Amino acid sequence: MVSNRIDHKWGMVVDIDKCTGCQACVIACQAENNIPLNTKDTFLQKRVNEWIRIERYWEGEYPNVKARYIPVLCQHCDNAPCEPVCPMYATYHNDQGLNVQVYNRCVGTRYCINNCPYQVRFFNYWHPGWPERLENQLNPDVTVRTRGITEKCTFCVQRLRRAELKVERQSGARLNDEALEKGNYAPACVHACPTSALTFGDQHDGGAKIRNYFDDVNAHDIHHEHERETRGYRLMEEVNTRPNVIYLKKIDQHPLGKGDGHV
Amino acid sequence: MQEGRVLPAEQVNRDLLRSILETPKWFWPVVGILGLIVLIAAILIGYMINRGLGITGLNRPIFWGFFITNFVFWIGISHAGVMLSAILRLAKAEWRRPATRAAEVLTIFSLMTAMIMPIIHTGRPWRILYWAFPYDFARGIWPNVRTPLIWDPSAILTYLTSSTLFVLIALVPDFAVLRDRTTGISHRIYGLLAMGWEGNARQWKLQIIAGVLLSALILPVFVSVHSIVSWDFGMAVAAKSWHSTIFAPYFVVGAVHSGVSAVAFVLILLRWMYGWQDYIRHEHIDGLGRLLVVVATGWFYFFVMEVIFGIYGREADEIAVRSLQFIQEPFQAWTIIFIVTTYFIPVALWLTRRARRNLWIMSLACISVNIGMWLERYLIIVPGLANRTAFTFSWNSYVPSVYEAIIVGATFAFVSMLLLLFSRVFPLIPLYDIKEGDILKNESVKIGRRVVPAVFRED
Amino acid sequence: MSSHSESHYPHDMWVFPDAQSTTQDVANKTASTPKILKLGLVIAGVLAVLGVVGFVLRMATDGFSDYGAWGYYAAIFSYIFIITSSAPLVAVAFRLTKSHWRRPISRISELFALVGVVNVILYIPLIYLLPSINNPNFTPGMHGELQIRKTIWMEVPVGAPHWWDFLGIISLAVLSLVILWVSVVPDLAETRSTTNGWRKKLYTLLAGHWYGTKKQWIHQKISLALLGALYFMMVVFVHFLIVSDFAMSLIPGWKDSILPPLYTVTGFQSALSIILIIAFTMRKWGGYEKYFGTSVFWSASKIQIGLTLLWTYHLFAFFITLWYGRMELEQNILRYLMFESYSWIFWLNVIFIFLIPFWILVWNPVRKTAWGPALAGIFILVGNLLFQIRIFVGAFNAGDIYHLGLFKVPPPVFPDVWDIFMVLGGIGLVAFIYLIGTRILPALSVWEVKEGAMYQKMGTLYRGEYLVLAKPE
Amino acid sequence: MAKRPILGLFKDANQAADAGDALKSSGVSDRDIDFLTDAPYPEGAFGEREEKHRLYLFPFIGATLGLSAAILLTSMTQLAYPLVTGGKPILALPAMAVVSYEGTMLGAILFTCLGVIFESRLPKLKSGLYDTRITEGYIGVLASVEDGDLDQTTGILNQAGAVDVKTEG
Repeated sequence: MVSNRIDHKWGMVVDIDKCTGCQACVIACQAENNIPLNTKDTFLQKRVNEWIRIERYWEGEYPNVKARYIPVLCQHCDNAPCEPVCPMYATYHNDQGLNVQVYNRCVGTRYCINNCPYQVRFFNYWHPGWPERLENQLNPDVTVRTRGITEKCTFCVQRLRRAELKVERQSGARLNDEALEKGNYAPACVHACPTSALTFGDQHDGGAKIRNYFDDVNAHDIHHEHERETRGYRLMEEVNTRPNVIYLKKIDQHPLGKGDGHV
Repeated sequence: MQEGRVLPAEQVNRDLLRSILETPKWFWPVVGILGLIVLIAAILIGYMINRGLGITGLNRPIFWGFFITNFVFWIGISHAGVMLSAILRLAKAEWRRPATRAAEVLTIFSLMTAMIMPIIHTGRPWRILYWAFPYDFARGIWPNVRTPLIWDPSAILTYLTSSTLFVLIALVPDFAVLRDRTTGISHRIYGLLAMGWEGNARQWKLQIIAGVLLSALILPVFVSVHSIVSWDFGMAVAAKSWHSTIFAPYFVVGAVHSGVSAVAFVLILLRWMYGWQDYIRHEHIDGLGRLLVVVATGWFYFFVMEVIFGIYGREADEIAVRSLQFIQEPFQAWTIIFIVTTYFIPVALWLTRRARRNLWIMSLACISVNIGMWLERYLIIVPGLANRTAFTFSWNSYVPSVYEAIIVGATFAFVSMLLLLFSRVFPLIPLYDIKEGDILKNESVKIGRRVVPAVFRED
Repeated sequence: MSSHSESHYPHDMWVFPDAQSTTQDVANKTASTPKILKLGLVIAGVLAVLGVVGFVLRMATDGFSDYGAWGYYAAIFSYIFIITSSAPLVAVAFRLTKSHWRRPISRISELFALVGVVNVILYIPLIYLLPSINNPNFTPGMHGELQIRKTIWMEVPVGAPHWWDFLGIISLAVLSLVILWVSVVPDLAETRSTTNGWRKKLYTLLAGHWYGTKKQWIHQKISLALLGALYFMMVVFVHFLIVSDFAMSLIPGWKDSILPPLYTVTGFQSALSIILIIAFTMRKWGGYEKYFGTSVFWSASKIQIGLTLLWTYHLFAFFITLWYGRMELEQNILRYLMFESYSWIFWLNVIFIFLIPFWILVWNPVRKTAWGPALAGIFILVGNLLFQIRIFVGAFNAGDIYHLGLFKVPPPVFPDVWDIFMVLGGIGLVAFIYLIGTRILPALSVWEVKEGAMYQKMGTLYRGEYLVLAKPE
Repeated sequence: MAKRPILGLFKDANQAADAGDALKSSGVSDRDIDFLTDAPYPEGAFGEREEKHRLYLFPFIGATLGLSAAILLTSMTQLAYPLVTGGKPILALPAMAVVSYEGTMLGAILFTCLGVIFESRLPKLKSGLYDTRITEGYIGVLASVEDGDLDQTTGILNQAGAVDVKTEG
């Protein structure tokens, strides 16, 4: 099985310029991955569980304020600080560049969560439950995580696996952007994004849309001060975690100057 | 520093075995109360395992709270034992004699208590076997050697095993004494434990060598244990102010500080409970006090280093943690209490001979040190996690739930109960060590009119 | 000694010098200059001259503008400073713990106070070398450049770090001299009448007031204790200043809170080593064998092995933390100081300062000899020199110090002939001054040895004969 | 002729030492005399024989075994389960160093304890001639002599001031 497997290195590009903060990706993710409902209680207990979340920042002083949105999901770092500290190998780096979480092994030391600079790992404090009428909407391809373990964004690995089976095993074609698009194989958030601010692809695929962003960012390390051709950058590059998620700077048509601004 | 008179062996036996051969009135009631507290805590733990960690006050981003703080604290206490008995044995300090075993036993029990903490604080404690022990069942899973959470069990179990053996080896001659003083079933048990010890020259020689050799071997272990515990935090890059190179020695010295104070307190308690005035004398507590002044100052040096180099980097988020610790509510108040109770109050007291020889003041000072050291761990762990990172998503603070508070409180009852029960079956003061001291003591050096007490030294 | 004890211990384990003869004997030894010592003086003097030559030529070729060329100078300064400033601690510390074995060697360690002046002299050029904290050519909006480089002087008080460190070093020198004086007075007072010539004048000048009254003794004891405690803290603090200003803050982005303790431990280690080496020489060739029992070396080597382990422990704590964090600058610092640029020096450093001494001292029979600890000491001193070179030469050549971090690994810098001259010269200068010092002041603390003789004797218990130790309160 | 044990109890250490000397001079060999005490008297306090032991070997053996075991365990587990974590090498030596260190120390200590028990000839299965008063500060002089010499030895012990002389427990 593994023998004739085409090797991928999955990656995502997030264009902040296109993000409107509509939270469609969050909802899609919740639905796709059987994430327990974030009820009022969980918010009050400060134990919200959002594999992808919209960070919102206010720029300027009221009334001259602008909202800024950044979708944050697991960055699938190549140097992931969360991986080596797990005593159980419950999280490790697989050969497709994914930072995978093996629920079965996790005992819930929460060390990985403490050690994640991006705050994208989540702990199940309670046993997950859904109202009776929602039981049937659970996604059969995704485990329902029990309490006491850590979980996080998987780049919807279940879709990728299905894609590999359908495309690569059956028709033998390489799993490229079109295939992902056509078969609805990309992560749920990517498909849900109305402004298509999220782009998903294979870094090893020469024709992938995301390819040149990655090439650019990989070529230009933060510390060596030459300009980058694209708007691409990584979150917290100084920590040197080398994420597989790239962000594109916002281009502000109307910078927030003194006095003016949209109220 | 050899005061006190030389006692005949019968009296030493009588006094020091009193805790075993006869039961004081208060004994069972006290043990009962402590046991009740422990039972309540056990029930709560069961409830927590049943319902899940949701019942604690933990949240995002404070995923480690009271339990881990308590874990580090008890590990710290456990460092008293070997610190005292090993270093003082190696230094051949005469005043160590009554202190050693109590210290070692405190080590063992506080280690056991400490080990409970990380286990119950995991999400799925019933799977803990997967974590600590290297084994390969069908699924080919091995523990990940790269994590401090594997270094921890290896170090702690090593430490527990070695200090237990340390105590047992030293207990053999005293078992023989008990064997000769008891009858019936207990006679048989003690006889079994004494392994037919008869106290001939060879046995004694090896007993003495074993004491020194094992001390020398356990010291490096004891240093490594708390260093590794500190690396649970030091290895984490995400939580600013944890990733500091000085953590290992800083934690170790802190542990010795709190541990030695704890031992001093326990000794005072024993003296009071069993009337061991002739054995735990003021000079011993005094010696501990002097030692503590040095340890405390060393600890303060490391503390200052840690803070200075925290600011040294001038990285925004590390500065933020420091301001969280030292300036912002609620932590800054705790920080002030912590610094004062850990260093300034006790050291100021220990500097005067009169205070060192006043048992009340000494016990107060020691308690204050341990309050401070508990706070220290809390103030390292929680602000480090509560630090407001770039992501507003996880800007939270932490308030422990009542369950956590009770369980943490009960650990103290647990340790005291274990100590009491131990003192019921084993002598808490090594008889032969006291007797040896008395033998070596009967010589003095006369200088002019002054007679200076002296000891024979084999080296 | 009893029949069995002899088989256990060398016959010269404990010596009980005769209090009467000691004073005169030591006075004679101080006055006379044996041939071997003359030889030593000559060699040391020649080396010192070489050092001056090296210094002058280095100044001529590079001047003070570029501090990079002076790495080896900084290294040798730190080497001398750390040893000479830590050496008096051996006397101080074990006087506080009331250890009897320290008595013969305490003066050896105190005499290093005389060398303190060398530190002061050697430091002066560094004042001009150490680049200022404020970035001189800083222009706002410059990428990755700091206006104020990282340093422990956060708010940058006036004259920091240059003059404050200078102050620290001067105060150390003065304080140690005071300790030496307080401790040496009784010995001088005893011989001030019997000697003649300039010694008589000097001794009378220094110890004229001393008549050994009870009061004076009590005062001396108390002041020694207080000064000692003060000196201890001062030393640790000044070590912290020196190593952080001349090493850490010169490597951009290097934040390492364990370096000061590591530096201090290295100091203690080498101080003990050099004292044991000197004690060995005095015992072997100086005719002091009836004052040094091998018990001195035995007890000292126990401390030594502890310090050796401590050094390695600190080093590992530093290494593992940086290795675990994947930040680029951390990895680069490891590569620079340990595994790439200075890898050879690093490994030799570890071998000399840890592996060899440890495996020498781990054997109890070797610890009971005089040569064992001394030999280990020699290795430790070499290892310490390598340590200083690795850290300070590395720091002085780490590139743009106003940069955010060390993002490329600089190459190592090897010494040229002037550097070697300066290194040897520094050592020679120290040796020269120290040897002169042993001519002026007694190299054995007579009053302490006499006091010790009162409290130690051999005593019989039943059939065996053992050492009897008395510890006065 | 078989040797028989004989135990003399003394109140005073000096008398016990005298008894030892007397026995020696009466031709009882050094190996057959032993002094039972309730506390470690300094070596040679009774002029007893020199005890040889090899305890110092044990820690070294234990350390070597522990070290090799730990290295095997750590390296093998990592190689047997080669998962990349955090871009660290599969065979992470610094991490192994920590665990191996603990293993070394554990081995050394375990073997030392075994060594102590072994070298002090414990556990002593068949208890020899003994008296409980020994743990009350009395000093027992235990000698094993020819059957015929029992009475003579008893005499020597009594002469030296024995409180009590036992020939069978």
